[in-house]
Amino acid sequence: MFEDGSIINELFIERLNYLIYVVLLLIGLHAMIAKNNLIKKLIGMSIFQTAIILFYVSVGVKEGATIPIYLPEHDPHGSHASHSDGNETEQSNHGPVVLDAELVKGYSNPLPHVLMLTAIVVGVATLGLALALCLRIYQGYGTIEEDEILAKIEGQEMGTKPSVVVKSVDSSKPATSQSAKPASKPKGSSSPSPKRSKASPRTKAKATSPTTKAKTSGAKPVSPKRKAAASKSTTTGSKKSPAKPKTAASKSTTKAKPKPRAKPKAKPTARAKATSTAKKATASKPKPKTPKK
Amino acid sequence: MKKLSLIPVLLVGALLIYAAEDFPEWGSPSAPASASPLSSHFISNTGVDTEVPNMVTAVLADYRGFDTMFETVVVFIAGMAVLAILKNSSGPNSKKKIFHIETEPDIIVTNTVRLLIPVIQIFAFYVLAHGHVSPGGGFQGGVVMGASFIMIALSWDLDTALARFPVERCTVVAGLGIILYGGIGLLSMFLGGEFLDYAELANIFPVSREMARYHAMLGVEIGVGLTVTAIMFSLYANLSTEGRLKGGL
Amino acid sequence: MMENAIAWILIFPLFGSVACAILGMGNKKICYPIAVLSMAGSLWAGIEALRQVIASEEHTISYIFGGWTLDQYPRGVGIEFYADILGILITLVVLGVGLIVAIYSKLPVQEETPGKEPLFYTLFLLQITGLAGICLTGDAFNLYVLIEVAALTGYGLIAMGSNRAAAATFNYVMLGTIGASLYLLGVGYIYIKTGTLNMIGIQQAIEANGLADSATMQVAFVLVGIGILIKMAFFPFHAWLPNAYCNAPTTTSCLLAPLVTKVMIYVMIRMVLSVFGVEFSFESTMWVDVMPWLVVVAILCAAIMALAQREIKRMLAYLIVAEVGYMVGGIWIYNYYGFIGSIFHVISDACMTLCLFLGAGLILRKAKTTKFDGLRGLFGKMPLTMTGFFIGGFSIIGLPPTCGFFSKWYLITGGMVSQRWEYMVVLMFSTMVMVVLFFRLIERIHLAVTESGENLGHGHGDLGLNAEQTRFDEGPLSMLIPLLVSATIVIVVGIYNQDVVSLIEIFLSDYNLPRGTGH
Amino acid sequence: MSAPEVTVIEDIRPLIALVAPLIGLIGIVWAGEKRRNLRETFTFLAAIVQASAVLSMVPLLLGGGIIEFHIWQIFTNVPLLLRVDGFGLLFACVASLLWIATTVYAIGYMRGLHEHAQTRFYSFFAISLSATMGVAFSANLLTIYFFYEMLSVSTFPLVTHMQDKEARTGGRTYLGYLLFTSLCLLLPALSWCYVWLDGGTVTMDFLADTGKVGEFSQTTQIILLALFTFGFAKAGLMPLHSWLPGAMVAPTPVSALLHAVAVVKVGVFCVIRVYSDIFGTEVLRELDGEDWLIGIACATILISSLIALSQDNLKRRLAFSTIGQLGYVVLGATLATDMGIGGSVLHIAMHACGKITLFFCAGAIFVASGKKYVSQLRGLGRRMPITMGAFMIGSLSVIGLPPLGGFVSKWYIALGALDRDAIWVVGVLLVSSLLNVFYLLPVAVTAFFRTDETEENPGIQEAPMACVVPLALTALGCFVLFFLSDPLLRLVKIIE
Repeated sequence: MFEDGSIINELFIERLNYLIYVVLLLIGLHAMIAKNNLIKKLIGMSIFQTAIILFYVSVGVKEGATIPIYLPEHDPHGSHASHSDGNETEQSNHGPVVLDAELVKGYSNPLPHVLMLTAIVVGVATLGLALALCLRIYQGYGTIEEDEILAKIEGQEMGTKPSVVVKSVDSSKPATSQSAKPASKPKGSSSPSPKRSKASPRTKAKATSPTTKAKTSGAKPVSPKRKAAASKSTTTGSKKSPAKPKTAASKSTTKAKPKPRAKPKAKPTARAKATSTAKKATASKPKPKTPKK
Repeated sequence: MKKLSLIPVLLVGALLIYAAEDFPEWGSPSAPASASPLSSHFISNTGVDTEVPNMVTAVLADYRGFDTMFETVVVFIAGMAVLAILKNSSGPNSKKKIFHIETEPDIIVTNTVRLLIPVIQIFAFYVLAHGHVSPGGGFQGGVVMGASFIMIALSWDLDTALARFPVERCTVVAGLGIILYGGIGLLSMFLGGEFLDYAELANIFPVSREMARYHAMLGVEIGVGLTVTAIMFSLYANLSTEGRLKGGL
Repeated sequence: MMENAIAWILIFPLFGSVACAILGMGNKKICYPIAVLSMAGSLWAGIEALRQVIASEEHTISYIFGGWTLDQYPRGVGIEFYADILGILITLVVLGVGLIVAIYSKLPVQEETPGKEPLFYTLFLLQITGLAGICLTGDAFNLYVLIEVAALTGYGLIAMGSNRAAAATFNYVMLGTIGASLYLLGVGYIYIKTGTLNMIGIQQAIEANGLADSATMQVAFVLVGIGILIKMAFFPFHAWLPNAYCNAPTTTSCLLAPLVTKVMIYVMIRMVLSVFGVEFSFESTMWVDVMPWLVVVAILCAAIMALAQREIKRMLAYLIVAEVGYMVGGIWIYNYYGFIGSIFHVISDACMTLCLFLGAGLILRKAKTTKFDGLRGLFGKMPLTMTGFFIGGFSIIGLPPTCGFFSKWYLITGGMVSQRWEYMVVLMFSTMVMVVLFFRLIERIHLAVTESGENLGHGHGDLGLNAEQTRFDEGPLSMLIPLLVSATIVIVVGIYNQDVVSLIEIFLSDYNLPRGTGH
Repeated sequence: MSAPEVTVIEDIRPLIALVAPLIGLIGIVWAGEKRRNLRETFTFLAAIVQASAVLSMVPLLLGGGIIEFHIWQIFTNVPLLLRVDGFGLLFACVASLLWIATTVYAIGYMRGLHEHAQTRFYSFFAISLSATMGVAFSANLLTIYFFYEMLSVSTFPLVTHMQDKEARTGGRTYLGYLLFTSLCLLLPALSWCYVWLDGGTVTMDFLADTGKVGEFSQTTQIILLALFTFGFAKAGLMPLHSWLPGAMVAPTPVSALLHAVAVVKVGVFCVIRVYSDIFGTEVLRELDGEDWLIGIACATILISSLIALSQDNLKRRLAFSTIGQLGYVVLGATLATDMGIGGSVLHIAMHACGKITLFFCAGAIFVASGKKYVSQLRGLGRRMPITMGAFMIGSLSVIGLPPLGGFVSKWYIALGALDRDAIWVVGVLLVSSLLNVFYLLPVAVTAFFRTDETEENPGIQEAPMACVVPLALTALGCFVLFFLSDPLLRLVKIIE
């Protein structure tokens, strides 16, 4: 079945790269579209770009050719030319020469490599920027699961004006921010407004304390793991880590209490859900039991 | 959602496979990409035009130097954008999230790194400077150099690294890198050529036009290296601390 | 120095941005003048370049970086800037909008992104650099790099807004990366067949090697097309645009909304005409039959979605999507007038979108909201602002003598010539939708009646509509003057459209497009 | 009626007539609400300048010349061109003269009712007058389209002047009808002509391109004819008429000038332009499918008259009567005979004069007594004799009895019908005149001859002088026009 000309032969034997890059590209594309976790989306993005790079590099392949760096006998400065035969030396004596077609066949095409150097750099830049966005989103919404983010945005949509307004308002003058917020309140239920105030960092500056406390303690549980991974001295690290939530909780009002209890047993996504529900709870009624269910 | 997303994905796949049939022979020297006057010119004339043995470097820094300048700009943009996104985004309560590490950094790690760092940095310079005759160049050297600073941050902590290379200085260095690159282009423009026409530098330096390109490429690569080094480190510093640049690793 | 005018167009903002980044750390105040000055310098260089292009005999300037001139080296060895009249016109639009927005940006940037002015202006200027470069470059891969420059700066500028903006930006990053990567892949397909990256070289190769019916080139055409369509927020791929533009800082939306999509339209025109060539794009592919219908769907959906909005910026965002449909349609109905229409619409739409978003920014600043219901009686408070805003609105509707009328006129004429009735009908429909949208706004601002219909003003609008009770409360001059200038531009471009169109006709005369007149 | 062999004079006076209101506008806005006298002086000055500029062109026209002024080039081969021929000048004279009267009237009316936002009122009034002049002096279709749209938009704030709920509904119907028709019917028709006549080189000029449409196939011509006729919805032809009653929420001066003179007359003006100068009478007569237009016009006349009978609100009744009268004008044009077109041209002037009188009276009654409904007018005749007398005269003129202006125009339209051997049209004219009698005369009759037993309106006397004088003048005008009809016809070159 591998006779010449059959598509199997075409794709699997002679042009394997062209098949592999397509597969990689599809994997990446599917991850970018379908995955729910932003980080997984980014991983998909990297695979996607890598596939394209593979394609370009495959274009650069040339049978019987070496890397596009002059062999010693073609070195423009002829430093190595003395070791080779005389014909070369006399060429190298009067400077570099234009290689003839035969010698050109000996080197592979430099252009694709250059292009891919550029593409790689662009990919790195995009990735770094996207990671920063993920951090920012996590700060704002306490999760990097797309559906949860959308849910929270929905929650803010009702009964609030776009957060751009909030920002421009209380960055311009706080006095008007006081006047502007109640204007938006009555439309929606009471619950969205504290969550809204979590939405934009600059509102947080002026917003009521319970929300900020809840948010910090919501992001808190990351801390001990990260520190354990960081410094080998886990004893002191783990000794201090429960201490910190206590201080935060003690400084905070009773509403911030549920979080330390919700923390230890929850996995990341579960924890995010717990915190979010807990915030709803704190907004509506200070009953600490809700996050458990 | 997942099911739906398969449809466009598979469509794209079918499209690409369909095209893959029509591609020229695998790796044949007569394929348009390899046989085009462009690539043959790069291969045959690089030595004559620029006297640089490494064609990739020549194409990167000279033939397509304009691309590479914007490539550097892209790196610069990434650094600036990350700063813009993360700068004081975590609000006033951010101090609550800084973890003070009481214990000393591990002695074995730090001492090993003490030994390694100089070697790494020397190697970075080598990669940068030797890019003309061997694989390497500004980006690679810059990344290695940036990695050395990241290594400091990993083995001690970020504050130690930032004490040696503050983020403000990162911005300055990155900007200087671009200014160096563009400045060489500008200078060669003032000397009567087009933008980035390094050959014109022969008017003020005692070298042939080809060697002028040769040396200008080195300068350009240095500019790239500066930018990449600074941005790599500032990216790490910002991302690892959510832009607070305090505490953490 | 003047022979390098094209290079100066990019050099000014590039160095200006670096200067902002470095000097701005010392003194934040210095960024604003740097930005304005470098934009002014760049605009001056652009005008100079336009003069040169018109003066040159074949109306194009080919500027090759690195001195790899065509007389000694094969084409495509160096990177070529290929400035024909179209490219230089769009460049001027980019630079002009950039200058106006730069002047406008003084207060919004200070208020909305305090402490980040240096970063903002750095990204701002680099955005202009990227967009202007896109309009000028003659190298397919360099185009990709510049697209990414523009895209990354755009991400940064948008994400400086609220958390909401960050979330929106993430989608933008995803879609934008897919688009750019597909374009890159398409360029790779072109390269594998033609062996060159230079646009003119590609077209020569297509004609010389008869690649019109090669599967690879067809797929390359599709990939490049999809990539560009995603970038220009054509209807099925528009998802990133509304959220991004609504939650971005004011200045950002003022800069991106007029430019990004339009520049991508330009890229499509460039690809269709200069890279693949008219024969390839329209004769040897079936897209000329398919695209108009996609355009019809796109315009319909965008217009209907715009109707559903209750908030100015979001409504404008969907209007942009609809306008993109106009321009793509103008290209794909494939005739002379259609191309004139879409090219002129690129220019005029940039002007009027700028006008509208500047106005929206001022409204937002005064009324503290862009929800429709918050706007009652604003006309009495800020008549100049509202006048400017409505001039932009009339232009979107297409009322003479604003420039919107003329571009729409040419588009309709194009649809008439190639007898694309469905395109004309949908143009009419969306025109009516825009009438509804904007006069709904005018009612809000002019009448004393709430949405529910109860009568606040008792027929004698005590809503600041009486001069007796009016306390004029216009925005600051640094924001008001740019708005009025852009409104004037909208009208002036309309009045002197003949001069612009004659330039476009010079450009189109190189391509044999069907004129299809007669009976 | 556009004779090719005429001496063309380059003259700026049309532009002056066009720009005078805009300059006045600056003064108006600058004077503002604080200095109302100054403001109204500016309005008055603008009206005077405009009228004098227009009138000063009459001798040139009677001398057989045509005035042109080139503003700027819109498209290749399509200039924005002002040209004054007899027809346009006649319309311009009517509009500008009546503007003066209206200005005086408006001062009395607005002040009498202490209306709000008078500055806005006068400003947009000026703009719409400038647009009207533009339409009157346009030399080709695109120019006319520009000013047509300008008029639609600039009258919106006037229609919704009251800013309340019914103002909103009225404004919505107003703009909805006008912009929909102009953007969705007119624009395609224009671009159709632009593209398919001589490959885009046609200028759509009223002089040069008359009859070029004949190149099209019959069906195409029919379609174009329909697009144009209904595209100019300001003409209020029957299916697209209901914006006009809706627009009656506007203050009376607006209804008077705009919806009895400027706006609606601009509509029929455009229709006549298209019929006589784009199609040309010959082409139109050969157009076999063109009779149904006559039918529609007649239907409009009769149906609107019937509706008017049932209206009790005085202004609405007048509005429907206006629709009917516009029907006459369109009818005269569709007859496509010189007599008919001449008649409709005359009818523009005659009906304008008569109808504005009626509106003035209605407004005066409202100012003096606050009464809006016909049934409330009992016995008002004794208390406000001048007003009601003027109303009587105006009604008779609209009905079309000699020696009043309305008679002449109807007479010529009837002659045009006879030229077409369309006897039934004459019948329609007679019936409709009868209907006019039924819905107009009762108003005056109730006012004079019905004493209100319940003495419900004590102490009502004449409206303020500023209201009464203009309506007396316009009533006088109805007589004068009857005797001026010959020079008018000579002006529009129906009879040499």
